Amino acid sequence: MTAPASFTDISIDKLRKEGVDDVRVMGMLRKMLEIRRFEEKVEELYLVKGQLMGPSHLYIGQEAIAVGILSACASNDLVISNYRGHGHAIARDVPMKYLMAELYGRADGTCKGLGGSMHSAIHPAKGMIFASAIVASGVPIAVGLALASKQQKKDDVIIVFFGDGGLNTGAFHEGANLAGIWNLPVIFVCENNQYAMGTSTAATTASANLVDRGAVYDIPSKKIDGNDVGSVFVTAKDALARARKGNGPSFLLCQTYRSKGHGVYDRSEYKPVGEADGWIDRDPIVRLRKVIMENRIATDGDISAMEADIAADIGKAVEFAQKSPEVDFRELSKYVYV
Amino acid sequence: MTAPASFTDISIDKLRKEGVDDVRVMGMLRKMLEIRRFEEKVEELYLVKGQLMGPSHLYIGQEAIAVGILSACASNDLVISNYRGHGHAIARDVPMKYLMAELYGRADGTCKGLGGSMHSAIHPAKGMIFASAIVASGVPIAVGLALASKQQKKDDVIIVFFGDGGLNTGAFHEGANLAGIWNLPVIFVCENNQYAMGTSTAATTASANLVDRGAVYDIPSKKIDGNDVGSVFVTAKDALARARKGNGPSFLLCQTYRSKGHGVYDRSEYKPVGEADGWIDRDPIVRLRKVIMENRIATDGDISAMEADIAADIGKAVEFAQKSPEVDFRELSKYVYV
Amino acid sequence: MSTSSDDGSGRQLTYAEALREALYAELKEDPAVILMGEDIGSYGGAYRVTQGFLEEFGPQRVCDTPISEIAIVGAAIGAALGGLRPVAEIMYMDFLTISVEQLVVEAAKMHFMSGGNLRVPMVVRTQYSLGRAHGAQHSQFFPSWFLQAPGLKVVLPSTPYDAKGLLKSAIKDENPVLFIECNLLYRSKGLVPSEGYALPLGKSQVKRKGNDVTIVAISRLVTEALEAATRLSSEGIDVEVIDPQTIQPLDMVPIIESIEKTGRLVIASDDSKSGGLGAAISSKVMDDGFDYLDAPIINLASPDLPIPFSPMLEKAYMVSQDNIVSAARQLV
Amino acid sequence: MSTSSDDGSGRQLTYAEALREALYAELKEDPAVILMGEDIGSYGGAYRVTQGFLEEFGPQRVCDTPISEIAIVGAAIGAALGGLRPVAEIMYMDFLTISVEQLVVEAAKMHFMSGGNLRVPMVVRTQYSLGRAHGAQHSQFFPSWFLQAPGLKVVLPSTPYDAKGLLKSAIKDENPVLFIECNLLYRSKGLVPSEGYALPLGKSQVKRKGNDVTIVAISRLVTEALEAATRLSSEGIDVEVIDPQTIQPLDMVPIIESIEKTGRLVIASDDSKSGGLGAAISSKVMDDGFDYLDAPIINLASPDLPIPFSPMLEKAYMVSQDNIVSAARQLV
Ligand SMILES: Cc1ncc(C[n+]2csc(CCOP(=O)(O)OP(=O)(O)O)c2C)c(N)n1
Ligand SMILES: Cc1ncc(C[n+]2csc(CCOP(=O)(O)OP(=O)(O)O)c2C)c(N)n1
Ligand SMILES: [Mg+2]
Ligand SMILES: [Mg+2]
Repeated sequence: MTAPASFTDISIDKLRKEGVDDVRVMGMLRKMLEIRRFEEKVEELYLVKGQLMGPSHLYIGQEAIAVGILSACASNDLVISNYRGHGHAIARDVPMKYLMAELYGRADGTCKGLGGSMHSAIHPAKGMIFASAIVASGVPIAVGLALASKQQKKDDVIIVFFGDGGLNTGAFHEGANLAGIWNLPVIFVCENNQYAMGTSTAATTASANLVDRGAVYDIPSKKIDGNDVGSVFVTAKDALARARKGNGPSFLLCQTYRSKGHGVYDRSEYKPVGEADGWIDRDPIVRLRKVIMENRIATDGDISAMEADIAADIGKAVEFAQKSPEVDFRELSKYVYV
Repeated sequence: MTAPASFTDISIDKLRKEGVDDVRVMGMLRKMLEIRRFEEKVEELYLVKGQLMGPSHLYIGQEAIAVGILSACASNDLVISNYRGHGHAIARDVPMKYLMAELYGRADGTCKGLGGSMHSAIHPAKGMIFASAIVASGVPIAVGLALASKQQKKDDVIIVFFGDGGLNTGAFHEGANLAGIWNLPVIFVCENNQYAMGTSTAATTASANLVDRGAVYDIPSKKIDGNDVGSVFVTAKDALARARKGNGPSFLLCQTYRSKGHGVYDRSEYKPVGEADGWIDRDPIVRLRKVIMENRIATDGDISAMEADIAADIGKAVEFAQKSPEVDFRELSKYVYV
Repeated sequence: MSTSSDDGSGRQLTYAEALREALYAELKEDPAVILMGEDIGSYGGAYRVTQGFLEEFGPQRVCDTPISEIAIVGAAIGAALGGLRPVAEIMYMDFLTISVEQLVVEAAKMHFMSGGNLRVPMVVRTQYSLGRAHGAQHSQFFPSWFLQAPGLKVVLPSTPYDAKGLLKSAIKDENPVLFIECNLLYRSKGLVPSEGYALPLGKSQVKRKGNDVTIVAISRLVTEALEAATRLSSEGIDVEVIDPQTIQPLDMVPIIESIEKTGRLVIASDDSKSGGLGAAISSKVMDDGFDYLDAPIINLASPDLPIPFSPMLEKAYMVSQDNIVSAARQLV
Repeated sequence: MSTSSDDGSGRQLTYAEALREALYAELKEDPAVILMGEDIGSYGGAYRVTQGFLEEFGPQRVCDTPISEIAIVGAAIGAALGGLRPVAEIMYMDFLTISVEQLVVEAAKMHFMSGGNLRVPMVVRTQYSLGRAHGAQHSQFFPSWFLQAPGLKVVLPSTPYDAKGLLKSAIKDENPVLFIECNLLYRSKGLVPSEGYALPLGKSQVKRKGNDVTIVAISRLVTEALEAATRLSSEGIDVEVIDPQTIQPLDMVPIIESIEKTGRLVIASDDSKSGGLGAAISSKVMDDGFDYLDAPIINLASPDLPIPFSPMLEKAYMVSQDNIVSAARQLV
């Protein structure tokens, strides 16, 4: 599978039609940059500084999906994330210091250091309900959340993020079918970053057309350019509106590219030479920044100031994390049962 | 879901075009009658005589599927059956006495009485490789068999039978996807008898069109009248030829009706009144018999003689089973490991 | 609240009816309670425990599901996270092997691995069918698996009275609870008060007092142990029978106290002997009660074989009342 | 054939390399052997055990699969029934919970429930990652589950030498074999002869002779036990270390013989204490060696908690060499 035809631009017009003003566009850029810089820092803390341990999966290259979808959500909407969840959490305003503390395994982490990177996106206070480290196991859980929303006549729509590899799991199939028959308010966001670990999607997923993997359950399904925050945002708005009206689930196949390795230690030796280059100018941040400049929404200087601000925030997050204590081992038994 | 439009006839012409002569047509009738009478006897042995115990799932009403598919197979083709397997086994020439002995739990049973009705269709000598009591668990197993056939450059095609309810399992999804990407010689035979236990297919299966459940994996998929042995046979022939040529899997959605309860004790109280009546003249045996008479392939007398013969065979099978010993409990540990 | 005495009315219900009564009461009392599972609606439940519920509570509360064991447990987790109190039914314990990732890797660990942020108040009801000629794939009983899943509570009611009281508590509990019923017990009868009562989870119950031998019995075998005790008392052997009821968390106190008195222990459970509940309990006695033991613990369990279909062989396979009687005799 | 002596060459391999060598030899020797699993091909295996195999043996023998754990094990069963000798890889033992129905309810019972008609010569390789900060869902170790699945063999190699010899035997075995590796051992080194050799399944191995205390250790903890023994010997405590290697079928003979001599037993395993391997083995000692025991068995295992991510907490969670030393001291 190759990159979407020839996007180098993003759908700023669509955003404006949706009433997204320049301030909000800059807000999206900020979130995307926060994610990018956070992940770069994480990579450094693993590979250069050797301060972090255990598996960690970066969101670099996929920022437009989390930011596009979650900017379109209402604050009561609920999110099921996964092991590649830092980006989802930041997009949802989970303070970076809590995320970083979790990566350090500290008591101030989102999971008090008991979860780690793969579960760091759990933060119910911001509607980040759960993040599993098991591929697609969040799908049926999201469907159950949607059942609860519908049954209690709440207005919440549930967003569940999973990868292209997740499409081949029994959990996805059973969950999507249930959402289909029960017509539940859940949006399946498949982040197709072209790889499941070292295996390309095409080699493992038998469908002429991947959107059929949603459509087969009678779920309205759409393939979108996941590196275009505008497209993602407006498509999500639509799906959210449908769900809120009681018209059931949607399946959004978001085409993107995992610029880095699968996990922080993976050097992607299996990627065909040159493949990544084809995605450089499709990078979601590069594209958004370009449009912002072209439309004179901000100057280079504005963005540099933003970058400096973000860098400072991340620096503080790291400091916060490093200073945070660990939970006492003898306290652990308190967390087994409520 | 309702019965196929208005079939009261079966595709005898198609059969003839395939070179199926009258003797073979009568052979199909015989198999279908053997299944029907065998199952009626089983029902009697449970409900009237009280000689049999444990779950048992009758094949009454679905005979044209097993007979149509398996008559089209070569003798080296391999079958994965399930807990509703008596019909598959009989269609594949497993002697009824061994099946009956299995139902009685005796040493001469297909599984020496260790399996019971739900596994009675296991009889490798006739290519009946396995029968699981777990819905759709046979699907990935069949796919593995097909992998072995392809890998060893054998000519065997694998047939796997499962119900409409099986479509909603993770096992089906993962297995079908694998067959799709690996282009394996396996035929997925979905026996859509309108019910999974007491639940109607439509209530649990989110697909506008059930054949999409095969098509989504890029598997050529066809919906057929499963009560028309002619249609089933010719469609199977096609699928077998494709598989043998290396052109991969097929998915056959066979529409039929479970005339009896889910298991032998189930009185189907959940079925809408009158529903079953709509299927009476679509009964696969009624239809085949009618065509045979109309085409003067056999007389009433011929068929009565055949019935008498079958009744005698079944009588002997019961006698055989009743006389068969049990495996000694102390021998059981021999069967745990090879 | 938790004594198992006659309520005066002497009302007898079957185990299945007692379960139904608990579910019914919870559905009535708490709108957050919903049921989900295969054929629990119009079919009335494979063993009629939910008969009539669909008509009374409607499909929003009594949800017939597809044959999707992963999704049944997964959706129950999600529903619990979303504020409901789902009771999911897995028709046979054997099928729980399909959903065990959701139950063990997700539900059981959620509270812990979220640092206490999440709670998952849900019940998974299931049953084991040993003794009904259901064969190797529809008779399995493997409760000890779930001892390896801290975070999950595991309940095994042995009487109609307990079934009702424990199911009510399980539904009200804030943790995921696996509630394992026994098919052979569904038609057994016992006293069940009509009023609501809850029995605490995590308390072993002394079902019979005695001084010579302690028998810890699980599920179906509690009744067999009690009947064995009656037989043994006529021989002058005074048996104490303990039913743990909840095997996780497991209340060892009454068991250790009993062994301190009797010095002799028989454990009787329907799972396979190697790595089963008997082994688990025996090893806890090793930790806390070794010095009280006057003889080796006898661990009665199913043999390490898949379950044979043949009704005769299955009978030979199962732990019997006679086995319990012999074991107790052997110890004194 | 089965002695673990130096072959003279003194060739050292890592545990991962030893496994790779066994797989490589079997692929070369028997065209029926195929591998299947996630990322075993172009990625080379999550832990590099199958590196280079795709290039050498091609995609017909080294099959990269989708993320479909049910189908991986299911297809391995079918391939075995069809005449191949599949070696399926489940990347983390945690994910085995997804395929456990296929492994336990199908593969393990097939020979039995078909009355001996079927045989399923297949291996499922997996590994547990405790000790690598992988968190609650990527570190689990629950081998005792499979004791409840008679029909399945279960192997747990503790050294590079054993890894090679046992994997060869597992692949040649006519039964389904679950082969559980240990992530923390992949880089550990040991003597591995370059020629082929097979170690028998179902034989416990005395790794060190001693007279005072018996330690039965599993997987990673065998090395810890041996090092503990060295430390203890300087205190005059003479420890015997036994590695069961295969926990099903479990060869209790050397263990009972050892206890007869020492009267004291420590069991060390990484699974959770309740219902774990320690409990299972302890209960078998209760059956056959109770009278030899001079003190209660000490069962060292992980606590009954989900596994915490924090590397410091995880370290505190794990059984250590010090724990083994203290336990042995406590017994004498
Ligand atoms: C059920 C399961 N199988 C395997 C893994 C190991 N694993 C973790 S992520 C991953 C690849 C997932 O790919 P995809 O779904 O495309 O998501 P991505 O990582 O690309 O975001 C694999 C195989 C797992 N965590 N869970
Ligand atoms: C995984 C699993 N879930 C539930 C069951 C219980 N059960 C046995 S058959 C059946 C209905 C199956 O329906 P379908 O697939 O349509 O096949 P049919 O029985 O109609 O032939 C159910 C729910 C089972 N055996 N396996
Ligand atoms: Mg991906
Ligand atoms: Mg059906």
